Amino acid sequence: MSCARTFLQTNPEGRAYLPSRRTVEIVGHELLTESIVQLTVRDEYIAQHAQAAQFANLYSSNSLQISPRPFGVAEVHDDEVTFLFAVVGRGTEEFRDKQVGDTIDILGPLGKSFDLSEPGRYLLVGGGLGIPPIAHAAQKLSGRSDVQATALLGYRDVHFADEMLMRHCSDVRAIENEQGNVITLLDQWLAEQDGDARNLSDVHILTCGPHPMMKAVASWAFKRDVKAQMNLEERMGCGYGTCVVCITPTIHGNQKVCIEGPVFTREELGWE
Amino acid sequence: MSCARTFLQTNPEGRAYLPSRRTVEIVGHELLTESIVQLTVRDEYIAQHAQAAQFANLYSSNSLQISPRPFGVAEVHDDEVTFLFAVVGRGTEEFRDKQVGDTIDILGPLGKSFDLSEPGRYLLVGGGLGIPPIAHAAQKLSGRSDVQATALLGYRDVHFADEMLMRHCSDVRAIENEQGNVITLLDQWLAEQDGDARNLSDVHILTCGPHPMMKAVASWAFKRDVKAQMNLEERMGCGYGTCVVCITPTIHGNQKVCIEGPVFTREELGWE
Amino acid sequence: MSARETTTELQHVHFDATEPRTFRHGTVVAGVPWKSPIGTAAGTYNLDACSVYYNPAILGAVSTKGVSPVPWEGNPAPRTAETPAGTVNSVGLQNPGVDHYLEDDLPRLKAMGATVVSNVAGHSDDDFAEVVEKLAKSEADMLEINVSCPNVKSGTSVGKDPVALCTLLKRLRPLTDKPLIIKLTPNVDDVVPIARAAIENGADAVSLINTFVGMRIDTHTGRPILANVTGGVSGPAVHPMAVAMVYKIRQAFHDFPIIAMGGTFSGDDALEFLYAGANAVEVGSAALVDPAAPVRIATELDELLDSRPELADALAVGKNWIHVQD
Amino acid sequence: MSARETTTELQHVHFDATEPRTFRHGTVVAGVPWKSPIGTAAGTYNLDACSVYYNPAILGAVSTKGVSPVPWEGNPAPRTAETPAGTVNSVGLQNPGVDHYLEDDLPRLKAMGATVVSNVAGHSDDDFAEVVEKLAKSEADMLEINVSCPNVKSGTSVGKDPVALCTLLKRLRPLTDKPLIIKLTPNVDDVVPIARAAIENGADAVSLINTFVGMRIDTHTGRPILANVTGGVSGPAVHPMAVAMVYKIRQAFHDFPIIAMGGTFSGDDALEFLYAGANAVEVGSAALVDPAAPVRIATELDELLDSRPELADALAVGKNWIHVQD
Ligand SMILES: Cc1cc2nc3c(=O)[nH]c(=O)nc-3n(C[C@H](O)[C@H](O)[C@H](O)COP(=O)(O)OP(=O)(O)OC[C@H]3O[C@@H](n4cnc5c(N)ncnc54)[C@H](O)[C@@H]3O)c2cc1C
Ligand SMILES: Cc1cc2nc3c(=O)[nH]c(=O)nc-3n(C[C@H](O)[C@H](O)[C@H](O)COP(=O)(O)OP(=O)(O)OC[C@H]3O[C@@H](n4cnc5c(N)ncnc54)[C@H](O)[C@@H]3O)c2cc1C
Ligand SMILES: Cc1cc2nc3c(=O)[nH]c(=O)nc-3n(C[C@H](O)[C@H](O)[C@H](O)COP(=O)(O)O)c2cc1C
Ligand SMILES: Cc1cc2nc3c(=O)[nH]c(=O)nc-3n(C[C@H](O)[C@H](O)[C@H](O)COP(=O)(O)O)c2cc1C
Ligand code: FES
Ligand code: FES
Repeated sequence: MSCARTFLQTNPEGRAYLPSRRTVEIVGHELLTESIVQLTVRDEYIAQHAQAAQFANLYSSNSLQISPRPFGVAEVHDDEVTFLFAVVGRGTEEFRDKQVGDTIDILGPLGKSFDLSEPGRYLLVGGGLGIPPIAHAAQKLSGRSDVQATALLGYRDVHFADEMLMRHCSDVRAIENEQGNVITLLDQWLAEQDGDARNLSDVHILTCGPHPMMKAVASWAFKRDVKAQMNLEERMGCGYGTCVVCITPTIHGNQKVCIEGPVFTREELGWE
Repeated sequence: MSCARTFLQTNPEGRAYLPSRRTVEIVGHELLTESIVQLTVRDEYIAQHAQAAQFANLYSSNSLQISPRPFGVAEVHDDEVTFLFAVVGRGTEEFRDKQVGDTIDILGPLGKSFDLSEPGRYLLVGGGLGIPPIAHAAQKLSGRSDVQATALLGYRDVHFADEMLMRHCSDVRAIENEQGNVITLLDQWLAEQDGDARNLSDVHILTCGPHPMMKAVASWAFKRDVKAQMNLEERMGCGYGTCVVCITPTIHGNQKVCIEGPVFTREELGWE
Repeated sequence: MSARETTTELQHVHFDATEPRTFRHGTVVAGVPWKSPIGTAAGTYNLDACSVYYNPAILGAVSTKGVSPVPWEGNPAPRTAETPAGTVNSVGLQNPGVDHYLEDDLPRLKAMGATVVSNVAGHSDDDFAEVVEKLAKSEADMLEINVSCPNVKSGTSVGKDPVALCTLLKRLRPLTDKPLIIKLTPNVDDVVPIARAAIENGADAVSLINTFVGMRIDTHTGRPILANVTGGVSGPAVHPMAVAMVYKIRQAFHDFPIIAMGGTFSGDDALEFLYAGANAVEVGSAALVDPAAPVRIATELDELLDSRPELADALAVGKNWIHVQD
Repeated sequence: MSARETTTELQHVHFDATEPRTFRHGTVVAGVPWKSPIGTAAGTYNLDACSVYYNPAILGAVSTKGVSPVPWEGNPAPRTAETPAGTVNSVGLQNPGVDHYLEDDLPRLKAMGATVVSNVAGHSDDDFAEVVEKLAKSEADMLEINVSCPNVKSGTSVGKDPVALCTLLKRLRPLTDKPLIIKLTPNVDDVVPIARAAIENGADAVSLINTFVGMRIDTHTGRPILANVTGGVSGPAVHPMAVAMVYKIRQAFHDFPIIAMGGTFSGDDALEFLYAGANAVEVGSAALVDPAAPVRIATELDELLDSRPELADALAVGKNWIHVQD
């Protein structure tokens, strides 16, 4: 499918047509740990259009397994798109066993991105396999003179993404379970701030990680009246907004994580 | 699975255990025509044990397609087993697209073989994709001084198996649709016989091919009181005798093609 | 997995659904012309999500998500789990209500030129009547009454009981002149008496199948995956059951319009439904895993019908295939 | 297809079923000890065909092909067609009759040490009674009454009607002291009332599911593939429906023995049934595509139960898992 042509056409309401599911080539494949894989595919369309925290569906080549596997875009270079994922089930096992030169089916980019429009201090708070979209946010923020980005990363053990983050962000702090969690890092960061910096009104927390972690981050932010955007995870039926499977309760009622999210503000979720 | 060990063990009734479904390597893969494939796998067990007209189940690697695909063994060399098949559906399409070095799942050898125990003149009458077991019969008969084998082959068009047959049989006659069919060849053969040779009591017809062809061969044999063994084809659920799916009517009632056949005598089938 | 296998199984690859196209072979369902025998199945077509992948006007019809008198929130998440060659979902008919539908989705779809089947959800006869009354005055082309959802309380009680279905139809029929489709559940002793109740009480067509009740348990935790415990199974896994039900109804009623759905992932799957006796086929789960699937399937079927002129001609005038049993 | 994928999906590869083995975890079904929670499902275990692949005595039980008072010829061929992640069969209970079974299969299986569930087929209550009467005096460990075969005339009429089932059980119960299992069909409005009829009228266990009615049409010819037109769908495709039915019966009856089947292709699939509330699991279609599958699955399950002592301990004494719904 020619992405260029597709992108030029519009639907009857004037919205640009998007490329549908397609087969792409795997150009990078690396085991970062025993169970964490870094996978890079060539997809010009996603590379050009993906915003921070947008994700893509990958699909199993096994026709028994039809459901989409959603993964956050972690990094983009030229026409190459990198994902980081944990091997947790059948789909990710299959993807782990792929090789450079194999193909994989993909759909995306999907979902709403982090809002990076405002200037100020960005705290990029990622936990475990929530780190990929955080890395992408760091890449998007890097080089901007109106922002200052600090990455606060929580790992179970192996620091699999420090290197990737450091490519885009000069201030990367990481912690592993034994020593504490991202709240420890947030507290440390806060303690370092003095003078005007203690006014947190220009601070934006972007966070992604396990549900309890994000809840804790939301609560930390709420207490200090800090703006926070949460990148949620939910089981998906389609990933592009058509099936109403992936909902999360919000102050506006149930909303679709795949298209009305995955990014929601703390206020939208009503998390305090 | 170690075939050797398996073969040494016996079940509580003293019957030898057989190796179950296993994965084997493809060591030969060739397109004989646009839609006919010659596939060779390494399987010591089948190579050692397969009798003429026995078959093996091949299985799709796609878990959507669980049913066995039965194919007659066409030729055996050392530990290599060769099949010839037409591309007619999803399974055979997949097998066509395999390559040397790929693997495939297999079960066998299965079924009853042609009875080659008697001396005499054997007419190996094969039509289309019924030729593979005929080729195997030729291979089994070759070198025996008490038999004389003549292959009578009917093709739609391309003579894809003449070469294979000629390796095992000095008298190979083939015909294609435009010129006639195997009955034409049988009549020609009969016309050539003179003197004692006109007494057909030592003649054994072994036949495999499309149903109407075998019916015609049976009728030809019946009229001349010639012994005939027919190798039938039927859709299979298991291929090893457990599901009673693959039946054919016989004078003993419905019998299983996979284990009570695929070879039946003309008399057993009651074909006249 | 090699690229080779992809070509057999995943034909959507490199398929450009956004190219403008018209199909050579259409159908007529209860008097309504469809530009192709292929439509989308209720609950799997969302206007905003799908119309950026292809123009809905090119398809036979678009069946929209079931709408109820007031907005419904549906069941809690997780609402989906994967099953062999399918999925099980427990959405529970979350929808923004009929008023929103009449103001937003329906006029937009009609403005695009789509043929619209408005799917109707309800907990009671009153609910169904209220929605049908409102849709009666709308631009909707056909109304589809969902008496077969396994994911809401009393969702299938009417769809399993010929007497209750008769009562409901007696109530709905006078409310509208639009074709009324009854959507049938496969979770029944026998689908024919239910179809008969629909046919004899004023329905203009039946559609089937809705989903089979199913569930998955996470063997790591020993607990059901769906928050709602059970859900509805759809996808290729259910196709042979759907074909059998369509066939049985067709054998019992030679002339009544049938819209078939259940596991249609290719033009060939759709063709199987047409030979079973369906007048049209809707695509559900396939669209969830490839937005462009309905267009791809319609394109494949269009080509297959070229070499089946008898079937294509019958469909074109609103007839269907009947197997005369030997 | 690479060898890699094979390791995920086709675990039977390089599995040697002929090695002598015993399982650590067994179960008890209606008082009968099973050496493993895994057995074979009726119609998919033929003694001559299967006993050359493994020793049936190592399994929990062997359910044998349904036997009728006299030999049956079944339906004409073709009797099988492939479906997505399954097959549809129309064997129609071909079998050599109960007398042959009592003289040949049963004594041989018992001599090998197998625990035998004798599956009983019939066109009428008289048929069932005649076979049960004969089996009552045999060495069979349990009797399984197949009131759920979609492939014979009146095959499921009793299995869909609680009143008819009650009548049948009243007739059969006095004929034998052996545990009576009623095999249930999934082709019903609701499986619970049928299970209740079995439970309240003297059955000792229920087994489910038998096959779903389904069919395939050859799109080249436009004709049904099966000579019998429709058949019964089994295999992975039906697993989620089977799990839901087992779960529903278990929620309704906390203590009654359930034998589950339907699409069990791995130890994990079996475990899902046990968590749904089954006391034992039988393997059908998986054995058709790999003779050693029941042994492989039993081996996998044995290992999985090691890390689930609570479940394993319950099974060992004839108890089952019950989810307490939140
Ligand atoms: C928006 C979004 C972004 C994500 N980004 C990443 C990422 O960057 N890296 C990463 O490692 N993981 C990420 N996940 C989680 C990832 O999608 C799952 O780990 C993955 O789908 C598991 O697939 P499986 O086949 O191995 O597991 P299985 O359990 O075999 O999958 C069965 C089904 O359940 C779904 N499923 C299972 N676990 C999850 C889960 N946690 N979330 C959503 N669906 C699930 C699968 O997609 C599949 O449809 C993301 C999830 C979402 C929703
Ligand atoms: C004992 C025996 C020996 C055979 N030997 C050969 C041989 O040497 N060479 C050869 O080309 N063909 C042979 N056949 C036929 C071969 O099995 C089928 O062509 C093949 O299974 C088709 O598979 P498919 O997936 O491409 O077709 P599909 O139509 O996609 O298959 C769907 C299902 O139907 C079954 N099926 C379809 N056609 C047939 C058929 N004609 N016979 C039995 N099952 C069928 C398939 O096995 C599969 O289970 C033999 C059949 C039998 C019974
Ligand atoms: C996520 C999802 C939501 C659905 N919502 C509805 C609905 O609102 N109304 C309805 O009648 N059917 C609904 N269905 C059923 C489908 O329309 C269709 O009948 C069923 O999925 C079988 O078709 P398939 O196998 O092609 O998906 C839904 C199905 C799915 C998968
Ligand atoms: C070929 C075949 C024959 C069967 N014969 C019988 C039978 O004789 N009696 C019976 O109760 N069930 C019979 N069944 C049903 C199975 O025992 C089982 O209930 C069903 O196939 C579901 O399990 P599975 O998906 O593991 O195959 C048969 C199934 C198949 C596939
Ligand atoms: S996954 Fe389908 S709407 Fe979000
Ligand atoms: S195919 Fe199963 S008995 Fe022959």
